[in-house]
Amino acid sequence: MILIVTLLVVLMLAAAICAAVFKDLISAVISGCLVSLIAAVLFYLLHAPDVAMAEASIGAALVTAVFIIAIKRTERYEE
Amino acid sequence: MTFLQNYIYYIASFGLVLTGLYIIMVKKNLIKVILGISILETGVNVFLISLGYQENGTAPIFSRIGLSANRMTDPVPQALVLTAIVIGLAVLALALTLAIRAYRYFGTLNLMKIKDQKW
Amino acid sequence: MNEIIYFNPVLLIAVPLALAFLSPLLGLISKKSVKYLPVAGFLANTGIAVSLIPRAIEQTIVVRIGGFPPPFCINLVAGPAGILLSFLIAVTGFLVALYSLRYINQDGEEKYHVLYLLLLTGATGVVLTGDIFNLFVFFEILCISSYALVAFFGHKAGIEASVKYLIQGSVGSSLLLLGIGFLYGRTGTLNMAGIALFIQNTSPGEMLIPLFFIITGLGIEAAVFPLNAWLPDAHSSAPASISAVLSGIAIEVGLYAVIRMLFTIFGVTELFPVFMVLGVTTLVIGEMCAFTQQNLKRMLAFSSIGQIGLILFAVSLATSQAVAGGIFQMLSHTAGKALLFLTAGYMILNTGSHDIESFRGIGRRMPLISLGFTAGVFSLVGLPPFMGFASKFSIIRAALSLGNTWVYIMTGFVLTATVIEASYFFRVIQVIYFHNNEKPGSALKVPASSLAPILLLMAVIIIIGIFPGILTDLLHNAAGDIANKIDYIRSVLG
Amino acid sequence: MRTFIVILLLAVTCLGIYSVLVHIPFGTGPSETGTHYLANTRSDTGASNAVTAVVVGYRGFDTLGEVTVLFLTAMGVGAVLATLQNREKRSIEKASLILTAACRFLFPLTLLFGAYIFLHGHLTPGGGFQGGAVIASGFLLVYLGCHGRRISRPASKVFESAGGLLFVGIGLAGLYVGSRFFLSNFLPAGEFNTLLSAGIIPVIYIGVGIKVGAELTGIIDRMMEDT
Repeated sequence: MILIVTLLVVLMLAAAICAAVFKDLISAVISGCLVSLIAAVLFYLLHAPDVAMAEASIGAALVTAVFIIAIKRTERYEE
Repeated sequence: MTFLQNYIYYIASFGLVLTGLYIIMVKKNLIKVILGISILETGVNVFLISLGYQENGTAPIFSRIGLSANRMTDPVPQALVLTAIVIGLAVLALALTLAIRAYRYFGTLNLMKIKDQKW
Repeated sequence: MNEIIYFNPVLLIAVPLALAFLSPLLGLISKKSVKYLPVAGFLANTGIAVSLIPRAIEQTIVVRIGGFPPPFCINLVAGPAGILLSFLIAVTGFLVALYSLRYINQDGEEKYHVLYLLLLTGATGVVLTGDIFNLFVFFEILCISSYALVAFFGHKAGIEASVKYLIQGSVGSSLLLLGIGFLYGRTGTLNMAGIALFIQNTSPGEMLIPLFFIITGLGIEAAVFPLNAWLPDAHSSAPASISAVLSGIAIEVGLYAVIRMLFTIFGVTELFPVFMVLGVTTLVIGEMCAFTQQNLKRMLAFSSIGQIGLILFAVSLATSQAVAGGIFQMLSHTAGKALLFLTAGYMILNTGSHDIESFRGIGRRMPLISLGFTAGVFSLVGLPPFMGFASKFSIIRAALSLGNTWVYIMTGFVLTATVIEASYFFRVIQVIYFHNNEKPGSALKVPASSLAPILLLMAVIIIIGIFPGILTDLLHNAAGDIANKIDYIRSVLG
Repeated sequence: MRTFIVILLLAVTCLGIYSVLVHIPFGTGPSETGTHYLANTRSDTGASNAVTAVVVGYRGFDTLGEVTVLFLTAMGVGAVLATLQNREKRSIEKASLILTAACRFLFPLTLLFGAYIFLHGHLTPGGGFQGGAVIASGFLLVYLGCHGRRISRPASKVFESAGGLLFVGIGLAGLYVGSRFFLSNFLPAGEFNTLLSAGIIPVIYIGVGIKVGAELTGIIDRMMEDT
């Protein structure tokens, strides 16, 4: 169990760092979405199903959608 | 192993908090900075949830008979995080709207160039 | 616990919220009518607050929301300080709402009025709540509505200011939430009295890091020195009526939250010298920056930073007299700065420029507005017989009565800053009255609904300046409420 | 140079955080407050989901504030975008028939699922926020898949108002009925673990669900306008 959690955490932090590094904002936002998704899984493992649901539907889905709408209306690549 | 068992969630949350702060302080692209705020908030949420965790416990829902209140995780941080997630979304939506407006005026998302006024 | 049901402090929050939620429906019927909601809401709030003042002085009113016993529910603590500030918010809110009835006229004005209503509801919530997470929620209401309102005019400067404000503000909120998480993990409760009780029984050094996070988070809104980079932009590019409440209410509510944390929750008397130095630094830097400004609204914004520094200085002296002086200074700053921003709004509307030089001879063209501006300046600088004199004087007297060399030096800085303040404000007065414009411009007609609040604020400043005694009792009760940690804990937890 | 200073700052933050965390052991279970809530949820509120009992019952005031935050943001997004002139025109490729049909088919199901989540908030994981978010994602689906379909603004305003007023109304009703506290639970608790239980909690969650759904949809609608 602890190994799975460790793996997830490593993946999550890697995704967060990717979000920081990527020059393509869409890729960065998708990495951010991955962070939220793994966070939702962690919430479930921490016995917080309510929060897991909220994080999955709000943090992963709607936040990403709002980001992508904004990127569509501005520009895609970081200078 | 016990170190991991004790600290893995804390490492996760503060890893996110530090990454978020790093993005906010170093990156110059407005949308990147907002993404940093989002990651920072996720980190804080993971920390709050890990506060009330109980080993071998259950979720705080009396869904069937025989679940004992003594073996449940703390519902309070969960309630707080529910609130915090929604507030985070609200701030993000407003921030991105402002980013759209700023892009319209300045033609760039670079925070160094969004600078008309000085101290 | 005798809760009289008809005028419960919770109504101060519930009534404006209900009105705000009603607004979309009302907007469907008639868009024009939405703008009367804030006026109605704050008029009701003023009434409720006035009726609560005598009871709050007698005994702190603790409202249990949901009816559960105190550490286990969210409770509002309406002590003298909380009620006094919510009264201040309601009155200022009413006057500024009246002013904006005609001042704001552009697309989407109904949104402006609802956002404005919620901004001050958030402020009321912050001063009344007794639960630290609830404080965070109301703080967010306050911050988010100010982000939106700063950008309301939709011009370039407003958007830029709002973006900066939002980034710093939301980092601050995250830090605040982190600090709240630390406190909850450590103390196992979110009730402010419960946390205070816990901290009383532990070593204060352990609580330094949560304190740091929470003060940083709140300090961004309170514009305490290194955290105030957003303020001049935001306050100068918002609509004048919003600048008035942001300067007059929002930052002071932030400061009130900081003070509550320092005194009631953490009780860190050892750290007060640090905050004294921070306060004086904020004051001196604010006034020096204001001195160099050519833009009137930016000058007023920097002067607000200076005033916040002065209040922080007064409060960190930590004697009951000094705290009372600090609260008095809050009141007089709110009245004075609101007056200045409201009058400046019409001066700017008339000349179409923010530049101080462009106000040449406006004293002839708009005598009443200029008179209001002058009264505000005299009060802020601290000339008798205006309100600012009484408040500044009580702070200086409290500082000197301590008899501490260090405090003497700091007081010297405060007086120097006041001189700087006077010099830049009088420069404006000079331009307004004594520099004549070659070709006289046209005078703008100021609608009565905007003129009335200006005259009322002027009257308040002068009346309280002449009779500061009418506030003495209330101020001392409020100071006692803030400074006395034990009473606070006892009144909440029984 | 800047990066170096930032990393130094972060390292200091890290140390500070570490010094706090050693005092907060992981996995020790609920705090004092949490234990009290868990032990009394059943008798106090009648909700079987303790998180719901805390969110709506014990800490209902926070939820009211939070709904206000969403309302505020929807207003703010509208206000910031209201003055946006010269909107850009872009040609958008029409979605394929399969996509449109699938969205039309999924949309009512998503709404139903959202409603299910907030109706059962007091029994199973989920509640007003999650349900509202699901409903909003249903609308998002339509916006993305079916080109040109938009919500009706007046209807969304009516829902916005109705949800919020339901919440505040119940709060104020609690002040004047029953035990005379704001947001007190004045409806009967009902039979534990059935749909009609927990007094005002499901009613408030219905209000919250409608409100959150309407606000989030409104935010998305305003942001996607003319794209």
